[in-house]
Parts: sequence; structure tokens; C-alpha cells
Amino acid sequence: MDIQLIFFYIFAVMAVGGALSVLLFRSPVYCALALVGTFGFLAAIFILLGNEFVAAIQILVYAGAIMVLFLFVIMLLNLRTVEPFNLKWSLPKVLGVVVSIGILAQMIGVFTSAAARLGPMGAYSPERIAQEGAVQIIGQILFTDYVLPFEVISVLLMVAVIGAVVIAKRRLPPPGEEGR
Amino acid sequence: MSDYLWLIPALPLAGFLLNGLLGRPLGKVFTSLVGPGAIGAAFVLSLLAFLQMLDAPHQTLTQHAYDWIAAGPFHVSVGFTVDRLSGLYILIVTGVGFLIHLYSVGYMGDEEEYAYWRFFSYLNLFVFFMLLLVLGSSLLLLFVGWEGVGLCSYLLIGYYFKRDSAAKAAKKAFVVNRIGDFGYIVATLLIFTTFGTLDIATVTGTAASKLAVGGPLVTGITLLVFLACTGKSAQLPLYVWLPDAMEGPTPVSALIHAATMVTAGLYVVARLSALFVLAPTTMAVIAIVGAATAFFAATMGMAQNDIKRVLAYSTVSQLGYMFMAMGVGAFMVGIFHVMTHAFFKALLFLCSGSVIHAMHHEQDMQKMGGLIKKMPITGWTYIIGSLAISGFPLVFAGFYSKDAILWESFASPIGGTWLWVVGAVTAVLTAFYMFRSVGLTFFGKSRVDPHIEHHVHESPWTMTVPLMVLGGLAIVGGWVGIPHLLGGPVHLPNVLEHYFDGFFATIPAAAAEHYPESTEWLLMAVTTIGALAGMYFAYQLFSRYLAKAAQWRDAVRPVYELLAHKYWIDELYEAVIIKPIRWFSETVLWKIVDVRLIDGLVNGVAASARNLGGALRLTQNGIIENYAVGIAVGAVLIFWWLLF
Amino acid sequence: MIPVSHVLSLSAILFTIGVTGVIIRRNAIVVFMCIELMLNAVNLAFIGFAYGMHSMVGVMFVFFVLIVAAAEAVVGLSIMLAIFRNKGTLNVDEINLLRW
Amino acid sequence: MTNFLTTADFLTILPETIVFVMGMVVILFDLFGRGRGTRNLAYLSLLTLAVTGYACVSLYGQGLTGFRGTVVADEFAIAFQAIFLIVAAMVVLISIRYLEAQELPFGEYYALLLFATGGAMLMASSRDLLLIFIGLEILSISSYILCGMIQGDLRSNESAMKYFLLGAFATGFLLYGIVMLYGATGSTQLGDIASALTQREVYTNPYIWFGLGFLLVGFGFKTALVPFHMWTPDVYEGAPTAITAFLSTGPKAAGFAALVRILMEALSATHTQWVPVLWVVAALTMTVGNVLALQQDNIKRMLAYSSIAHAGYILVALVVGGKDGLSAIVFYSLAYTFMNIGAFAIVILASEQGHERVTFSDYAGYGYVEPVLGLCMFVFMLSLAGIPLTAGFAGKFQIFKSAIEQGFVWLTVIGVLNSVVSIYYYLRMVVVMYMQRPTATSLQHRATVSVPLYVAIAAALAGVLYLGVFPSDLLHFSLQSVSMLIAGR
Amino acid sequence: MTILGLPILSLIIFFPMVGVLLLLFVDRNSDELAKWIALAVSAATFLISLPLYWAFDANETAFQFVENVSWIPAWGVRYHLGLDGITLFLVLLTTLLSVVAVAGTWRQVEHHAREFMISLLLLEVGMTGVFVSLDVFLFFVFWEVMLFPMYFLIGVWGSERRLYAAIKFVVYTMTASALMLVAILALYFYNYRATGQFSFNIEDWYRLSIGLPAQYWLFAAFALAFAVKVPMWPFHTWLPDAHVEAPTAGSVILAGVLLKMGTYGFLRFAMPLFPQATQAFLPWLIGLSVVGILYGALVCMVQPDMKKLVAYSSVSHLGFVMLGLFALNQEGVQGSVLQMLNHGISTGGLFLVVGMIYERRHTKAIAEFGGLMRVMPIYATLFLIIVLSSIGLPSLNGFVGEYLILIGAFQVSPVAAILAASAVILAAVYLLWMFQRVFFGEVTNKKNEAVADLNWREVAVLAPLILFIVWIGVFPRPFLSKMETSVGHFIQMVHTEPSARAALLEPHRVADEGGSDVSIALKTQ
Repeated sequence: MDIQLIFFYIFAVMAVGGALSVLLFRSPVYCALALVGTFGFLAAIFILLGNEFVAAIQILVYAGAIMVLFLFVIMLLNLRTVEPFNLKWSLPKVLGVVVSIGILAQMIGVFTSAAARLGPMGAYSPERIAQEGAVQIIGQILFTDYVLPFEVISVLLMVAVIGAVVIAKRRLPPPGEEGR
Repeated sequence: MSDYLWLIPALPLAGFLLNGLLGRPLGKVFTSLVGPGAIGAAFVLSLLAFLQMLDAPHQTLTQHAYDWIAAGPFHVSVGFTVDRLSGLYILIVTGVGFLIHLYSVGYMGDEEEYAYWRFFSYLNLFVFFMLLLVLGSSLLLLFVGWEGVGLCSYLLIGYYFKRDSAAKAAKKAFVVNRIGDFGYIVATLLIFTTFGTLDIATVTGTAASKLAVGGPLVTGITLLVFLACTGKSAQLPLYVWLPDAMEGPTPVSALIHAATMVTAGLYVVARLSALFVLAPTTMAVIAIVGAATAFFAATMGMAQNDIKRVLAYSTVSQLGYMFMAMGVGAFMVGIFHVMTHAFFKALLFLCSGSVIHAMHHEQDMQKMGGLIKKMPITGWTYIIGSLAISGFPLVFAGFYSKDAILWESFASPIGGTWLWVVGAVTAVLTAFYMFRSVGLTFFGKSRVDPHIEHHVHESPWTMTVPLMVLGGLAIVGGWVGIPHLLGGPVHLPNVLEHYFDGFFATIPAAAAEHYPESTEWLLMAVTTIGALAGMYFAYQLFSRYLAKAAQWRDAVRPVYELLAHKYWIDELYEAVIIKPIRWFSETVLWKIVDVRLIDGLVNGVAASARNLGGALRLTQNGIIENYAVGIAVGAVLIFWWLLF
Repeated sequence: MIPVSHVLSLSAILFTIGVTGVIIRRNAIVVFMCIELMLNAVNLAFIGFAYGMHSMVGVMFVFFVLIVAAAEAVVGLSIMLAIFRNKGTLNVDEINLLRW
Repeated sequence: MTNFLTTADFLTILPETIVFVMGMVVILFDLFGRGRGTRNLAYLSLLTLAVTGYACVSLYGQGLTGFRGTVVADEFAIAFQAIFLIVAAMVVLISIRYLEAQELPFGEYYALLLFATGGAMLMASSRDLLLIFIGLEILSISSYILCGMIQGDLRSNESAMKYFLLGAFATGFLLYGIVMLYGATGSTQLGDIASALTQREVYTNPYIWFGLGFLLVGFGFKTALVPFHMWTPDVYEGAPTAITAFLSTGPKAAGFAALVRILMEALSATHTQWVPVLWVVAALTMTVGNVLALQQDNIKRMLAYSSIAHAGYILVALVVGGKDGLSAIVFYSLAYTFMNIGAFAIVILASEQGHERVTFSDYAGYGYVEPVLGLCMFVFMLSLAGIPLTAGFAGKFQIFKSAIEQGFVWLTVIGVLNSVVSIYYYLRMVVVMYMQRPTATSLQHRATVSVPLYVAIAAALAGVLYLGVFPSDLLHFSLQSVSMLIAGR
Repeated sequence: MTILGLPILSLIIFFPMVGVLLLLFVDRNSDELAKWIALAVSAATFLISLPLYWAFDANETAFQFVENVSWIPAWGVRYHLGLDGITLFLVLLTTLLSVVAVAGTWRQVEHHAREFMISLLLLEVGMTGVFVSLDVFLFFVFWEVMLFPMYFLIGVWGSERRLYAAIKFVVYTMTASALMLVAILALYFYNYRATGQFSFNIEDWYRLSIGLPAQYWLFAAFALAFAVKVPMWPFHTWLPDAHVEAPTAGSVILAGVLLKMGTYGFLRFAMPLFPQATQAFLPWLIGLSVVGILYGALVCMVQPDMKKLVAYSSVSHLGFVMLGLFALNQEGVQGSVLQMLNHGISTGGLFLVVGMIYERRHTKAIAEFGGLMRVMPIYATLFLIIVLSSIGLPSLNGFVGEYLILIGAFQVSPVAAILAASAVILAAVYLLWMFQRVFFGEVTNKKNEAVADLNWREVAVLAPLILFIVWIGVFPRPFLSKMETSVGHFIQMVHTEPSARAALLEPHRVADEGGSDVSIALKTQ
């Protein structure tokens, strides 16, 4: 049996485990760490799928930037108060769980169904990527076909920055408390 | 002259307007002149018209005033007709009307509170409508008058509007009449659909050709018309309003509820005789109803103590007589009695009015007595009237007309013995209760309240003159209809018969078997003697032996109560008809159907929408998770729809 | 050779876990983590398809999703910061001034 | 492979470019112009919008496409861009006094407004799911921030957080939808998807249905369709009133623009599938929105629910499709913009320093305190209720007309009955304004004067009445604007 | 066709707007001025509308004074007005009653007289518009817009439960007319399919022949909208509430004109557009009319409140109107059109007089009164005349209409006619009973001792009504002759298949039998 596949399954199980622990850990900090783990395993799976570059970005941006931001905020708010595990099971929640399991069933059903079939084959076979190098190809596409999204996304980042400033920055701090 | 027929009703109308608009500012003298004046003038014109009519072609004058209603085939014009029937009627109406107006000047002279001018304007208006009724050449125009007189009687009965009894009586009169009018309206609808017109001449002219004898259609029409008549002319079962109508001022009772309006029913029947003769069933019904009314009313009359009520019931009873005549096809005789009755009943009412006037509006006969000395003219005229109505032989008007009726009820092809018997008994009863009232009022020792005793005196000339004139008429009025049996030997013609010769339709099966004169003599003798006995007996009993009268009354207490309470008919109607209807309307229709069902439904819809909102609101509990659940549920449903 | 359907199934599982987390967790930050999990599931699906179809579109998409996720994280976390300052809790079921 | 960016490319996105660039300029001004109040920024933004409007007008009819067909400046795009510009302009006008009254003296506000507008415009003009997604995100994230503007106010924070969390959640669904379409067709460009769908084996591919479903969920959230609507009232109520006015018109219209473009250009082959779904959703949306609005005492919240209902009406037009139906979407979006922002403008005008007047009882006797404004409010309410001679009626008429034409009789009946229900709560405002005596809490004296607000109200009134009495011109315009979508079908 | 080259109909419709504009500039506190302006404007409108009567050609079947301008080309909507012998009188009635309403409530408006008068004038605009629109869209616009001034009249100036009554009035009507809108749209497309062009022109629609089941549904939708307005039993329950709560002017207009819109709707739209459906539903409609007649009358008898009583009496009287309409013959329809006028005048008058006593005593409960005859004789007299006309006393207007209706109905369904005729009894019962309780007897209630009799203004307000009551009763020809042709045309329309109507819809004159010239000459036969 193909070694790739075995690794895939291993990482898959671990990713799912990480996800579940995000779902089930009580302390936000643990959750965050579990999420980092999940991202790691996903990155590994990306490698298996032949996209080392994306895997790297995944680690850098997600695990590196985003999750750090999460942890930073958690620490900042020092949410030591561990969320009591009673999830307050209300009827809607139960319904929700049932429903999401339903979604899962439907999705698996579709993905494994015979009718499901991939779209037309593209030009970028793993071999080509291997010889031309993923970074070069991506760069090329990014600055030709995707130049507009690339430019526009900057506006998005700009908005995000402004937003952070507007919302989080303290105007007129309350007396007797230095801004953190 | 016929171009000016419209003036006859127009004059009273003008009088009404003048009195109504200017009566208050210009005062009593003005009113006293305008009111009777207008009617007097109308009487003169009527007389002229009458005379011209007599030698007009077909003895008919007609005038087309203008087109009233025109819609498609339906077309009614305002036109007036004076023929032998209406000619006689307008004379009665304006003539008697004039006398009564004159009388009212005195009678209502001291009227302050309720406005003298109102009274006269109403009275004039009444005469206007009555003339319209009589002269109208279309059934619909006739109906206008018909309803108009109803309105006026409503207004005049309610003249003393402060009295609740008066107000109620007025409403009762109008409503009961309306029940009859319903019949009239439907009848006209049927007539229009049958004849395509409502012009009386055309209808009566073509009736025989368009309607099958005894057919359902003609029977229906005539029965409906008769229903109207029972309302207007106070026959069973709709007579109940007339006794209460005595709440009105006495001249009103005299004019409207004795002489003119109440005979409108007979006028209509006579007018449409051509239709009625085609409907034997209806004729039988009319005869029976008439006889029954005559009898019942008479019995009730015996137990009344209010002088005017006695007269009221006698009116009902006499009207019954007239219908009996109509019912047996003796239209002429019926009209004859209408005329004589107009004279003597108006006379009686006016006399009673004069008494009441003198007695300061005391109407209870038990508080009277011996008045003949104090007010001779009134007294004697009253006695004349009583003799006339009781049919004192040979002299008085009533005798001839009533006797004619009785004879016809026996001899006519429709009539029969039983009819005659009822009539005869009624005649005796009539004589009895009339002279009961005479005795109680004018003879015996005075029972008058001492406080007012010394005020009692004879009435002014404006009142006594009409009394005397009418007294005269009450005597000579009958001489126009002397039966051949009596007139033959001394060559006195039966003027009326000659006058109406061939005017009224006759029953198709007119092969009336001929009775020997002896029978006629016999019947006449029996009734006459009975009547005389009744008169004498009653007179004696109620002028001299009151105590004995009381004893006998107590002996038959239940019967007396029954009569005194008019067989509890009013209470019966109240309980059986009025109450249930009101209950149904109030409880079922309004409170349940309207409020509960329909509105309940309407508001229910609105409420349920609001409640639904309230329920859905609960999903909006502000917790993010639930909203997420909502999204997820929606997603699942959509997938499910799309995939499977 | 990894069958795409397996990759997709994995992404489906992750996605569902994310959804479930959003529904049952009460701490806003954790809820947001679960959303990030969903986004990752999406990324995985993109990569899987790109892998299966030899296409680069999916890969490109992943980058932009990443950036969007980052931007959302910045804004979202600052919003939570503000809320925590004012209310002292991040339990979503206690933050329901606005309802009905 | 070589690549020249031609001027056509840039012209195509000229409007968006102007808005984005000027947004940044506004921030710079704000940076250097601290303390000089924000009015100038407002006027700058207005100027920007005006210029952009001019750009749109001059591009109209040229049918430019750029960047390998990922963006177009066709009539449809420009029609909606014009709507967004009008929305933005009116929101700027009503914001000027609002910011001062609520003591929110910062210029990022206008910048974010411009960015949001730009995002919306991008959504309307792009023919690539990626660009649509990015535009959507720009719009959404700016909206989250604008909702949370009032720092000290818990309600504002809460609405921001709810909007954000649920928005991100829905984004997840949207993305998954895109993945599926990508997986089934190998592309994210609408044109390619459409051409791929012409092959049967693609058409029967369950990925497509999944993608369609996920997309509907995502856009259903943005356009607040039942059952994805629940966030709407909370967010609208908590957000600053001016922003509520924006949210209820701008993003909604943008969502519809994108949805229409996707469904018509990419997925029109599958309409037999999504029409029945949207039929049900439309009926639910109208009914739930109206019925829930019956219960509200808070005007913002009432208008939030009513906006759900109006989304339902627009959805009817989408379900009906065809030239008339789609043109009705354009028409109704504009009409709704006028009447809704007009109503909000009056709410803002009535509110005072630091105290908003958002409950019905605040307006007892308002019609007599402020006859003219009361009358305007009355007209806006009538228009929202869809009474003749107002824009609301013209829009509904066009919608129902097309619905009947296509034979959607029952949907029409549901619609008209719903608008009857809506009369009930819109008239409640009238009842309060004219038929109740002023109370202690209600507005007793005339509100402070604000020229920009008056301008906004006047504009809204003019729009409502003009579109109501003479709808023809706009109808022709909107018919033109959607014609190419039908041609592509 | 115009008078003096003026677009007379537009002038009549929109002249009140002049008053509205003037009033907008009146200071909100100067009530007197506002009233005078309103009075002047409405009176002027009435005067402007009067020439219509003489200018109208009684023998022309086509619509007259037509104005036809394009309005909304995108939908094929046109500003299309016109008048026929039926609407002629409805318009005149509207303008007359508007004047009466303004003058009649002079003292009753305690607050915001300016707004009150504005509403009244706007109402007049709407009502006239409804009657003269020949474009269905235009009609619908007026039909709906006109609700809101009325809504204000009830809601702002009404009595205790005014809010409930007002919203009930609006929602009731709106619900029905919403369905009518759907039907209108459907017809719009039928017309498009048939002719290939979008048009709301009623004259075009008259040519549409529609398949059967569809025709039933459409007729039902239209009929429902109009039946609510009439109101026909069982859709009448908004009426008592609205009337009881409304101020006098509101009641007068509501009873006098608004209800006529329902009957007019049947006459102009529901029946000619769907001849077969009309025939099919006829028995039911006749039945409902009769039920309404009796039901209204019976419920009237037990009403403790004068206004409520009059309101229910409207249900009964409108039942008559509908009955005549459904008789579908010259007598019936002419009678019912005439009865529309009569009801407008008499019931309007009744509401006025009730309002006058309400101004003085601030109660409408019959039990509160008694013996007023002595305190206020003039009032009593005028009241009685109006009551009698409402009872349908011959020689007053009510009778002419009702009798024609009965004649017409009897030829179609004798049973219905007889049942309806029995209402004459009930009418007498409930109205006279009220009259008796209010005016007869001693003055039991001390409050009534000092009540003032009518002043010159109030008499002047009632005078025109009384005039018409007597005039129509005694000499209805001037009215009947003007409407004869149009009514005949209407009946022909209903009796001919739409496909066969081409000739009918060509404007043509009918033979001049007893046309406009009315002879009062006294001819002898």
C-alpha cells in the first residue's frame, strides 16, 4: 500500500483529533494550542498533496501569525477563567449537533458517491510543478491572472488595520487605569 | 274645470305650507282663517267638479299633471280622476273635513302648549293626502295618499307627544299600517307584472280579459290588497291600532279615524271591484273577516268606559259591516254605509269631543251623567247620532244603509244566513252599547267631579254649528238609499242605486235567486225590533238602574274582563310576535352573529397573526449559537431539497 | 496517490467539527477558533481539488482565504477586546442585550 | 506568458479605484486634520461619490470588460454601482449630524464607508467568484467595524460581535460553496462555470448542487433571508443608526447583485432547481419578516424586520426572473433605498445629543410638533407599506406584475397579503405621530436644524414621490440594465 | 369634450388641492380661517361641477368629457377620465356632500381644524377621482389613496375606540383590494395576450372574453373588494365601528359617498367585465343582498346608539341598491342608481342631524334623550323629514328608488323582492321607534332642558338635503332621464358576450324618447 496514503491517514486522524480537542478542551489556551496542532497536521497533508509552498504559508501565517494573535489576546484578557464544561445543553444546541451531523452525512455521502466527478484536468501536473517549481508558477499566475485580486486584497488588509485601530484603540481612558 | 282638478288637493297643501311656515309668527287668527278656509275652498271646487262630472262623458273627469316616474317600461304619471266614486268621496272628505276644521277652531281654541298652528297644518296636510288618495288615477299615486294619510294620522295621534301613551299609539298606528302597506306594495308589483301598468282605469278595464276567474294570481293580488285594507281600515287582525289612536285630539278621531281615512280601505276595494269580483275566495274571506270584526269589535265596545273608546270600537265594528257588504259583492251598499257612517260617526265623535271639552278632558263615562241638562245641543245631537248608528227605523240614515247591508248579506249569491245572523246580532249589540253610552253620559244623576261640575256648559257656536249640520245629515243622509221595499209604494226612488248604476263590477255568477218580499220584510222587522229592544234596555239600565248593571256585570265577571281587556289581543301580539323578533335580532343576529362570529373571525385573524409573531419572537433570543443553529438547519434543508 | 474523495471527506469532518463548535461553545474566542477550523477545511478542499485536477486556481484561492482569515482575525479579536473591556466576559450566551 | 494591462482594464474598474483611493485619502486627511471636525471629510466623501457617479455614467453603455474577463462594467454592474453610490451619499448626509450628536468624532468612519461602498461595487461588477468573495469581505469587514464604532456602548459592541461571528460563519459556508463549484468545473469564473454546465455529466454532478446550496446559504445570510435572517434585528438595533440605514440598503443590494449575477450568468442552467427553493424561501421571508415586525416597539428593530420582508419581495422578483423580474430587483432596491434611508434620517433628526429616539412612544404627537417632517415620515411609511403614488407601490407593482406574467399567482397572493399585514405596523407609526397626545418622554420641541439631513430627507422624499408617480424612466433604465443577463441565459 | 375648453373633470378632481395648498400656508392655530377656506373651496368645486349636469348629453352612450393622456408608458397606464350618466350623479353627490360635510361640522372640530379640512379636501379629490377614472390603474390609485384621509378623519378626530375602528377600516378594505390588484394584473395580461399591447383602459377590457374558471376567480376577487366597500353582508362589520367612531363629517362622507364606490365598482367593473360569472353568481349575490336588507333592518331595531342604528340602516339600504343592480333590468338598475343618491342624501342627512345633537350633548345614546320635540321643534321637524325619507315614505326620495328596485327585482326573483319589501315594515319600526324615544314624551333628562335649537347655519346645511329629498320624491324625472341611456347601455353590456360588444362600444346615440326636455305642462286627456 502506498506510503503516502498511510501518512495521509495518520495525519488525517491527528488533524481530526486536534479539531476534536479544540471542540472539547475547556481552556481557551488549550484550544488554541490544539488548533495550532491541527494546522500543523494540515500543513503536512498539504505537503503530501504536493504543495510545499502552501504548507509553508500555512505554518507561517496560520500557526505563526494568526494563532499567536489569538494567544496574545487570550493572555491579554487573561482568560484564566476556565470555561466550565457544562455546555449548557439547550434544545437548540442539541438540534444543532444533530443537524451538523446531518450535514456531515450529506457531505460524505456526496463526496463518496459515484456520480461525484472532478472537473476537467488542468495544465499543472505535479511533475510540472516539481520541475518548474511551485513558487515560480504561483508567482507568475499571481501577477498575471490574479493581479486584480492581489491589489484589491490590500484594501481588505487596510480595512482590517483601520478597524483594529478604531475598535481596539482606547480613546479617553477611564481614570485610575493605565491603558494596557 | 277639469284643468283645475289639481287645485282640489293643492289648496289644502297650500294651507299646510302656510300654517306650517307662517303659522307660528302670524298667530291664531291667521291659522283659524287659513286652515278651515283652504278646506272650504276645496269643498267648493269639489262640488263644482262633482257637478261637472255628472254630465261629463262616462261621468269621468281626468287630468294628467306630469310624468312622475319613468324607467324603462315602468311609467307612472301624476293624474287625477273624478268619477262617481271619487266624486262622492271628495265631497265627504272636504265637506265633513270642513265642518271638523271649523269645529276644531273652537275645540283647540285654548291650545297653547302643543301649538295650535301645528294642529291645523297637520290637519290640512291630511286632507291633501286624503284627496290625493281619492283622486289619484294611478295605483302608485293612490299609494302616496295612502301612506300620506298614515303619516298624518301618526303625527296627529302623537299630537300630545308628551304623553307616552300618545307617542306609543302613534308609532303603533304607523307600524301596523305599514304591515298592510307591505301587502299593497307587493300587490302593485304583481299588478304591474301582470298588466304592465299601474293606471287604475286600464287595470280595471282589462282585468276581466287578463285574469282568469278565481285564478291564483287574481286571488293573490286581491288578498294582498285586502291585507292593506285590514291595516288601514282596522279589520281583524290589524285593527289593534285604532282604539289606541283615540289618544289623538277628538276632531282628529272624528275626521281621520271615523269619517275618512279608515274608509280608504273600502275605497280601494270599491275601486278595484273589477278585480275582486274575479276572486270569489277573496270575497268570501272579506265577508267573513268583515263579519267577524263587526261582531268582535261590538262585543269589546260593550265593556269600555272611555267614551271615545266606545266610539272607536263601534267604528271598527261598522267598518266590519262595510267590508261584509263588499264581501258579498254589494259594493254600492258598502259605499252607502261609508257615507252615512261618515256623517253620524263624525257627529258622535264631535259630540263626545264637545263633552270632553266641557269636562276638562275627562273621558270616563262613569264620571259623567245627566249632562243633557247642561249641554242640550250636544246631548240631543249625540242621541241623533246614536239613533242613526243603531238603525232607528225609517228616519235615520243608519237604518237604511245597515238594513241594506244585512239584506245583501243574506240575499247576495255569496251571502248566507249565518252572515246575516252575525250581522243582526251585531246590530243589536251596537244598539245596546251606544245607548249604554247615551245613558251613562247624558242621563241618570250626575257623577261629575264637583270641582268641575259648575264649569260644565254648552260649547261655543264654532262647535255646535257643525254638530247641528252633521245631525241633519245623519238624518237625511240615508234617504238617498231608500230600498224599493219601502220606497216602492210611495214612489221614493233609490237615488244612490241609480247614481252608481253600472259603476261597480258585478259577480259573474250573478244569477241571484229571487226571494219573496215577505222574507225581506221579516228580516227587516227582526233586526229593527232587536235594535229597538237593545236601545231601550240599555238606556233604562244605564240611566236608572246602574247598581243592577253592576251586579249583572259582576255575575259575568270573567266575560266582562275578557271584553274589557279586548281579548288580550295586544298582549298576545306583544308576546308572540314583537318580543321574539326583538330577542332574535338582539341576541342572535347582533350579539352572536355580528359580534361573535363575523367580528370574532376578523379580529381572530389579526390576533393570530400577532400571536404567531409572538411565538416566532422566541427564536430571536439574542444568543449567537441559536442563530448559528438556524443557519445550519436552513443549510441542511436546502441540501436535502437539492440533493434528494 | 491519495484519492480526492478521502481528502474531501477529511475536510468535511473538519468543517462539521467547526460548525458543531460554533454551535456548542460559549467562549467567543473559541467559537472564532472553530470558524478558523471551518476555513481550514475549505482550504483543504481547495488543495484537494487542485491536486486532483492539476489546477492552480485552488491554490491561489487558498492564499486569499488565508489573508481574509487573517484580516477577520484582526478585526474579530479587536471586537472581542472591546466587548471584554465593557462587559468583562466573552460568553456569547451572556451577551444578549439585543433580543426578541 | 506575457501580459499587458491595457487602459480598458483600468477603465473597467475605474469607479472602484476612485472610491478605494479616495478612501485612503480621507484617512490621510483625517490623520493630518485632527480636531478640525469631520465635516470636511464628509464633504470630501460626497465629492468622491459624485465623481465616481460621473465615472459610472460615462462608462455606461460601453460594456467594458477587464482583467481577463474577471470584471465587467456592464449596465447591470453600473446600475447597482449607482445605487450603492446613492446609498453611500445619503448615508454620509445623515451621518454628519449623527456623528456629532453621538460624539463620534473620527474620520475613519467615512473612509470605512467608502471602502464598504467600493467592496459592494466590486461585488456588482466582478464575474469571478474570487473577486466577488473579496468584495464581499471588504464590505462585510468594514460593516463589522462600523457596527462596533461606538466604543463605550455595549449594544454597539454586541451587534458588531454578532455580525462578525455569524458573518464569518456564513463566509465559511459561502467558501465551501465556491470550492464545490470549483471542484465540479475546475474554474471560479462565472463564464467558465456556465459553459461547463452545458455538459450533461457536469450538470448531474452532485458537487454542483452542493455548491449551489452552500452559495444560497452564504448569500441568504448576507441578504437576510429566512432562515438565515436571525442576526438582522439584533445587529441593526445595536448598530449606530446611520449605519443601520446603510446596512439595510447597501450590503443587501450588493448581496442581491452578486446573487443575481451568479445565478443568472453561472447557474442559470440549474434554475429549475433553485427556483422552487427560492420560492419557498421568498414566501417564508416575506411572512416571517412582516409577522415579526408586528410585535416591535423599537423603530430600528421594526425596520430591521421590515427589511427582511422587503428582501422577501425582492426575492420574489428573482424567483420570477425574466426581464421584468430582474429589472424589478434594480427598481425595488433603489426605491427601498430612498424610503428606508428617509425614515432613518427622520429618526436621526429626532434624536438629540447623546439620546436616540428609537421607540414608538417617543414619537407621540410628532406630526404636530414637526408638521413637515411628520408628513415626510408618513410618506415614507406609506411607501414602505406600498401605497400607490409612492416608490414602494411602483416597485411592488412591477414585481407582482412580472410574477403574474410568469404565472406565479400564489406567490403573488402571498405577497399582496403580506403587504397588507405590513400596513398594520407601518400605520402604527402614523397612529403614534398623529393620533396620540404628546407624552412626557415624547419629543415636545422642534429638533435641532441640520442642513445635510434636510437635504437627505428632501432627496429621499423626492425620490419616493418621483419614482412613485413617474416610474417609467427608471423602469426603462432597469430593463436595459438587466437585458444582457437574459441574453446570457 | 370639455366645457369652455376646460378639462372640466380634472378641474373638479384637483380643484380641492388648491384649498389644500392654501391651508398648508395657514397658521396652524387660525381654525376659523381654515374652515372658511375649506368651505369656499368645496363650494367652488360644487359650482364647477354643476354645469356637468346641463352639458351632459343624455342620449350619448359613450363616456363624455373624456380626457386621455399618457401617464406611465412603461406599463401602458394612461390618465384617462370620463363621465357617463351614472357617474354624473355620483360626482355631483360627492361635491355636494363635501360642502355639506365641511359646513356641517363647523363647531365639531375641537382641535387641528386645519388638518381636518385638509383631510376632507383630499378625500374629495380621491372620491371624485375614483368615479371618473376610466383607466383601471388610475382607478386603483384613487381607490387606495382615498382611504388615508378617511383613516385620519376617523383616527384623529374620532371618539373613544377610534384607533381600533380606523385600523379596522383600512385593513379590511386593503385586504380585499389587495386581492383585487392581483385580479387586475391578471386581466392586464389577458388583455395583453388578446391585443398585444399593455393597457389598463376599461373600454379595451370590456372586449376581453375570458375562459370560465378564470372568470369566476377574477370576478370573485373584484366582487370581494367591492362587497367589503358596499358593504354586503357578511363583510359589513367594519361599518358600524367606523361610523360610530368617526366624526360627523366622516360619517357623512363615508355613508354618502364611500359606500357608493362599492356599488359603483360592481356596476363599472365586476359585472360588465365578467358577464358569465355575474350570471353564475347572481343567485348568491341576490341572496346576500336580501340577507343584508333584512339583517341590517333587524339589527337596527335593537341598537342603543343612534349612529350605530343609522350605520346598520345603511347596510339595509345598500342591500336594496345591490338588489336593484343585480336585477339587471332598466327599472332595477335605474332605481338602484337613484337609490345611491337617495341614500347619500338621507343617510348623510341622518348622520348630520345626529352629529348636531352630539355637538350639544356629547352623547349618541338614545336612552339619554326624550321629549326633545318641545325643546328643539325645528330640529325635530327636519329630523322627522329625513327619517321619513329614509323610511321610504312615498312623495319623498327614498320611495322612488326603493319602489323601482322592487319593480325590477320582482321580475327577476319575486321571492327576493317580497322579502325585501318586508323591510319597509322594519324600517318604520326602527326609525320611528328611535324618533319616538328621542323626541316624544316628557323631557326626562335634566341635561336636555337647556339644549338650544338649530341655528341658521345648521338649518342652512340641512336645507339643500331637504330640498333634494322632496324634489327627488315628487319629481324625479330630471334625474332618471339623465341616467336612462347609460343604464340601458350598462345592461346591454352585461347581457352581451365581450366578443360581441364591438358595436356596443362604438359611441352611438339612442333614439330621443323622453330625453332631457322635461314637460311639466298640465295636459288634459
